[in-house]
Amino acid sequence: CSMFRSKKETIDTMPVDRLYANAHDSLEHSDYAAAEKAYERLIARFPSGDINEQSQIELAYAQYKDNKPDDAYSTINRFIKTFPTHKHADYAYYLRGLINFDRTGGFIERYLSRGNSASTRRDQGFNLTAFDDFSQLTRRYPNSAYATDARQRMIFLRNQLAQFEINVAEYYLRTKSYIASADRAQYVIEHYQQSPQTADALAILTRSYIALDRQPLADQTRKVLALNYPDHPYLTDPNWPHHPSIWRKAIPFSGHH
Amino acid sequence: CGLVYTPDVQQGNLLDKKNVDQLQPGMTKRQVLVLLGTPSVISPFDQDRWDYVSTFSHRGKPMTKRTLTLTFNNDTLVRTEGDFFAQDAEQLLKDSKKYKANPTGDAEGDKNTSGKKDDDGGFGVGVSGSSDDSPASKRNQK
Amino acid sequence: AFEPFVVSDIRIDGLTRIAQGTVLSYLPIEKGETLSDDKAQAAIRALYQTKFFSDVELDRQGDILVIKVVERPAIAKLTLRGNKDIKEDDLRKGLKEIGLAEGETFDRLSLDRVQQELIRQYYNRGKYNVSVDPHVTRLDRNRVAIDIEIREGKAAKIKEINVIGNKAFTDKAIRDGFESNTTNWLSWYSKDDQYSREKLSGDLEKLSNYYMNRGYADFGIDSTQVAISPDKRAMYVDASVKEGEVYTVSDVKLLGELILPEETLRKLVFIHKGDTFNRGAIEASTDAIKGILANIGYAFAKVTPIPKLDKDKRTADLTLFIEPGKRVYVRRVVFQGNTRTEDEVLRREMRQLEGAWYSQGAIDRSKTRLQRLGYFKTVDIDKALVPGTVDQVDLTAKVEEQSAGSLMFGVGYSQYSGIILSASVSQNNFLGTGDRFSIAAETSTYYKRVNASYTNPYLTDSNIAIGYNLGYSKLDYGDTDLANYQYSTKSFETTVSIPITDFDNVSTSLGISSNLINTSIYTPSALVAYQNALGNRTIHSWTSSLGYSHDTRNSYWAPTRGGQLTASVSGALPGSTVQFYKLFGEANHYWPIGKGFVLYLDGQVGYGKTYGQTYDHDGYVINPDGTRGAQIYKKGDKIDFPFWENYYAGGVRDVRGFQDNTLGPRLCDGASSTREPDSKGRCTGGYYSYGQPVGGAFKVLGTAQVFLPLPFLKDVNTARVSWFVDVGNVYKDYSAFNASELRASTGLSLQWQAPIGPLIINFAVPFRKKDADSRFVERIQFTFGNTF
Amino acid sequence: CHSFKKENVEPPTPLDKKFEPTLKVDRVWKSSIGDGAAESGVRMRPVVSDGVLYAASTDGKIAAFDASTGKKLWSKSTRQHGWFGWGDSKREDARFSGGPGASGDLVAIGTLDGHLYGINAKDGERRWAAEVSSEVITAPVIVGDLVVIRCNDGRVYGIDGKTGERRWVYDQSQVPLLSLRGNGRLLVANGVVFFGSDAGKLVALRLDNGEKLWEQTLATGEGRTEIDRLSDADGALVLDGSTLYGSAYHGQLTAIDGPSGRPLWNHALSTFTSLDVRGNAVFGVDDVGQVVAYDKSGGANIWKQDALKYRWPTGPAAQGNYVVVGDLDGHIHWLDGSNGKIVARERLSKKAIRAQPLVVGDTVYVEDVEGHIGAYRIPAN
Repeated sequence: CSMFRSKKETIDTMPVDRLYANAHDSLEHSDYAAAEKAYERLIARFPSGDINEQSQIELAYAQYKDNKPDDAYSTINRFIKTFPTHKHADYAYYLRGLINFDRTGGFIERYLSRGNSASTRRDQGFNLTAFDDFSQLTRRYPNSAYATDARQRMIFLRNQLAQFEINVAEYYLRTKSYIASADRAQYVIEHYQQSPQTADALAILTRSYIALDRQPLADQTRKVLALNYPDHPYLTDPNWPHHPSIWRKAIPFSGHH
Repeated sequence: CGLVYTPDVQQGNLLDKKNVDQLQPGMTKRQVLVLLGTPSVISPFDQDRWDYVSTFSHRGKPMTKRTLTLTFNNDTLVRTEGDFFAQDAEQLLKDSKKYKANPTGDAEGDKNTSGKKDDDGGFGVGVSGSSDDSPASKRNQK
Repeated sequence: AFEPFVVSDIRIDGLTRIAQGTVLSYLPIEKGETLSDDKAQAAIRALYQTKFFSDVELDRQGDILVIKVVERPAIAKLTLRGNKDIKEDDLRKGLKEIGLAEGETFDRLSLDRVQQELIRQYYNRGKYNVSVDPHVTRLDRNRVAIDIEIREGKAAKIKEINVIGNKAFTDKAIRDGFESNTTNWLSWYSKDDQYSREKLSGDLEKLSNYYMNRGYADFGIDSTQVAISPDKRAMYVDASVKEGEVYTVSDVKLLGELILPEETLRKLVFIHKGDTFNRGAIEASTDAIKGILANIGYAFAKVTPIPKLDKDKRTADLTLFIEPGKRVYVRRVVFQGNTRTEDEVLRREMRQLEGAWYSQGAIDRSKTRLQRLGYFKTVDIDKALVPGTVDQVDLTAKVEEQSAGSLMFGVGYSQYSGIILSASVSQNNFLGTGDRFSIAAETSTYYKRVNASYTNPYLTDSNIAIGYNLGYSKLDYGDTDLANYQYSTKSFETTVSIPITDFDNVSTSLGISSNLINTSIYTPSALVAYQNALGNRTIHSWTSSLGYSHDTRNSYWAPTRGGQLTASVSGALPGSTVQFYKLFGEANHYWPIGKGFVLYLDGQVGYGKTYGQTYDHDGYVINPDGTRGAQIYKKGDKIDFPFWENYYAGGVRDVRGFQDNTLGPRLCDGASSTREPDSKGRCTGGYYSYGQPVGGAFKVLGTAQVFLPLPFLKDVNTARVSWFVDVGNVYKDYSAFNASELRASTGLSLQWQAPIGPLIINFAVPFRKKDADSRFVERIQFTFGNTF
Repeated sequence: CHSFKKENVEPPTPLDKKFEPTLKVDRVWKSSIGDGAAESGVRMRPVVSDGVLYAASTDGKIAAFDASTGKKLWSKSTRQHGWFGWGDSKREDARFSGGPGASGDLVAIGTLDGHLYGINAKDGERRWAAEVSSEVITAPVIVGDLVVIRCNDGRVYGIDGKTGERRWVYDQSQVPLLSLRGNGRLLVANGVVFFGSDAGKLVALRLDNGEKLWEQTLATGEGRTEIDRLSDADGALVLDGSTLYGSAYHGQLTAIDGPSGRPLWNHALSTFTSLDVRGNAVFGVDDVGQVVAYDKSGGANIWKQDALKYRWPTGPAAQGNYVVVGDLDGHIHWLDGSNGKIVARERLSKKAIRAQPLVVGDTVYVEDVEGHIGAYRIPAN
């Protein structure tokens, strides 16, 4: 009731340390909306000092957790611009990468579809941004605690991007647009050599060359494939990759891939 | 079967007869590029062999293929073999007719053309946050 | 004035908010370096560049470099008052870009720039009496609160637009298309008398076009003066023009690399020898030639018209110089914005393949096909040259997704049957895979319906689609005005549709259905008799259909060009209880008729017939006391068309102005009553005093609509208002057709694809109706959510 | 509903109700000429020559009145617009806007559609018609058999009074993109034509061939916005002996030695209306409506009257040792030339008076925007 209200300090009147404690406490109990409001008031009321800097990072984290990726991204960017040499700057870069890490593909699509086929079949814009942000982290702070995890995530993202290209190459192979499938496969070989998808790319490239009557090129590519990925399915089965048969696709909700 | 419509699949380069005739050995890769354009197939493992492949399959029928292969020896053209579809502009025009796209674009009545001229819009749009400090700097309008 | 010295240490005084490390990171000097004069200048400039400080001073204590700084205050609060024309969030976004936002450092110069920019923006809108006063109040802890007070004032009104030197055309003719105008009775709405420099320059462009399109090749605007009244509330515009003479085209030459034979290109030139000079026609010709070249791979073709004027003979010698540039290939097609739709769902609609030569026709067709999916608000495809190559282009298709699923509530209202409620969940783009899936449940006063359907449009890569439909519905026409009987049906069918060209496809379907009909004493006697003739209550039938459709419409929601042609034959195969077939044909087309108007014509014909079955006994009407009434059919006659498969006419999407399904033949109930209602539509002797509509086996419908370009609906491209004329009716069968029985109505209709479902509001006035229909007239029809 | 607050414009200072006139002014006659300037925003002014007053209006009417009695001697009218513009193309252009100039037996009048007409002073019959390049919104000046006319696009024409042929044209003056409505009146004196340009320059041309003699800047026209850069010299110039006085918007009141063009003194005064000289004072009105008087010799300020602030008063006209101004709702005020106190007030009509009153002898003629003309005289008691 209102009687208590007047006595209890609001976030507009609290001193800085109690306000920070209040905000941090909401963050701990994952009440992100309240945490966000409290941090914003703290930043506005106390525009200087370590607490302000710490609050800006935690504000970005709260917004990220509160499923507001765009706000979080602009907050963290402003922090990095204002405090480039802050002691937690490496965490800021790491958080910036995290924000876009798993944004590709809608939430339901990712939840329902098997594996991560959801995020390798949609607009790769966020994956690319996340990859760049993580690479900035590993370049500026190679031995930061977050760099190792960032490298793992970069590998995962690179494989996502490569798998996306492979999916498109498979589509063009299926619809007999062989030069398109060859170009896409070649794009994977040139840009994502270390990714496991290079094997599929080599296989698709070989099949495309065969279809285009470029036998010498096909043999050459097949030799490279056999050398590097001896147990790739294509080596044993010439019409890999297989696609669900027409009957299986006729069953509703059977998924298309 | 022929009844089911599968869109035509055209891939690769279309070359002009007069350009191909101007090819002679000894030309550098740059000169060939200017003359014939970018080849459609360059294997990642053999940079000295350029294939100007051209394939065409009409409504799912089997694909007709023609390839002009150029082999280079450290940047000079050594051998040319194979043939190519002589690019027949007239035929291409007939092909493009199948999409019934009228070249004069959509008439004024179309509501969903997105390229409408939007006006000055909000304050933010007009301002480019250029950082130069001179107040009288010319503000570049979008 | 420094003599250089080696800096042993750096100390910074005056820092409260900014961290020491941050300042050091911007300084171009480190410990141990010698500090020379220009290094000192560079340091000062670097620190100012950061915009953190209002004052920077370098000082020396022994070998320690001391930097005295005064921090700029931070902005605690930023309020804007009085801005009506420019919206708050645009304003805040603009201020943020200049660095004026809560939490940022405050710098007087950027505030001054904001003030200038705001004034310039308002001057552009003709508000010359604007005043922008920023008030800065100091707060504690080196913070400031900024309050920007804007008093916009009114836009200056144009009092006079005066064109001097126009002899050939009157002022009124020239200023017809102008956006700016002097104050007139419509100005309160169109605001055309509000001066804006942009509008004026656009109008002057129209003025010179007006002359150039009518032969005045060397027309020129000699000078334009814009004058403002001293109190800055009125504007006076005058332009003096030099008309020059009318020129005729003496020759049209096509030069440059033509690629296509000359006479093909000549067909696209809309201006010929002897015509009067017309810049509009020249521009149309250059666009047409560019369009056709873009269709065969020359994406960057340039066509420049070069007119040579012969002053004394007053002739213009026109040369169209064609530079096709290089033939261009598409290297990669990239989709952006499809966060929910799968890449393949978009890619399979593309008619422009990677690795193929660039074809503008294919790209336009792809854009139409993407738009016709109905998943996107906007689709834009633009091309960009691949860096480092001359003939490779990457296509980027930016799409803006719109919820293809819809939770639809059908709320129908009519004077008699009250509210009809229906709810359906449908997802046109199920999990982004492009499949269509929907479950619909509907309850209303007279029918209950549950329906589940699933369609996969791409069973194979060449767009062969397969669909399943499972339905259960129970209709009780009891307390509506329709023929009074109960009818419940359970059905299942699968449909396969095969494309035979890019625009046409053929579909066939096969299914089973069982219907249960029970009549009551209120059912029209003819229907009761018919039902007894068949002898059994439940009707089983093998349903199948064969359809053809041709669709060239250019958009899913609001087409403005192209049309649709569908023809189908469906029915119950031999072995069903009642063997019948129904032929149905519909054709419609959209024509943009200029200035935003779109004409739409649509025609439908439905014809049903039974086949291969005859009555095996004589049929009489049964009187209430059980005695035999009039005879209605003889042994050996062909069976009539089943009434529950009848076509209906009238309703929100049919002949507007009449209640749903109420046009066509009407029958009286009660055995002893007369079978047909009298001319006034009244029945005697039955329970109901009016004839109940029963539909019929032959239907004819035609509609003409003109979609109106209403200014306030300009950017909502899923809403349209149209003026319509509907004509149509339903007849017992083909032989009963007679044109005088056709009903017609006219009026206005609003169709809007609202976020949660389609909404239709019709204001209709039937102008051809019989008095028997007056009961079923429905002047206002309102359907929110599409009823199945 | 017309709220000054909404328009963000200063409200006009209200006149004090209990004003006791200390000077008796009697109205000699009152008449009207068509719709006057109507919406054209032109400051139209009658002209008096040999006791006859000529006036014109933008709706095609021109008339001559007996200056002392106001009786109409002759009047001509040409319909400008048919119903809904029907037949407009065939109508003869007579949208008179360059308030008539008269001398001897010739009256010259310019129109909004770029024509100049020579009319017989006796009966109003037209003698000749000449074409000019833009609208004429200031009065032509007739000197002997030469008519000098200035157009809105900055060009000045010398036209033969007998035949209407063009003798010379001066077209170097550039007009800024945005300028104030109105053009400065021409002043012709001993063979030289003086006028204020829209770019804030005072230009002197030779009367016989239109060549430029000299040019003097009255306003620099700098500033950040296009409004700050307005620098029109729209007020009429005044010649007193051999000294010329000119002023401009956002500019300087400058005294210049006529023959040589050498500036004598200048004093900051931003005005768009005309000046007048009487006795040892130069009278002007600044851009917020304060009537000011400066000492003719050194430019020191003698007095300043701000009772008419924001009432948009017209240029001052000296009548006897009084100064006459009109204001935005038809009031005419007489101020004492020596101390600027308001001594008399009359009301011509409810409409604004924009043109500088015309003083001939002991009578002052005032015209408002709707074409009402009033003649007032101060009885010599």
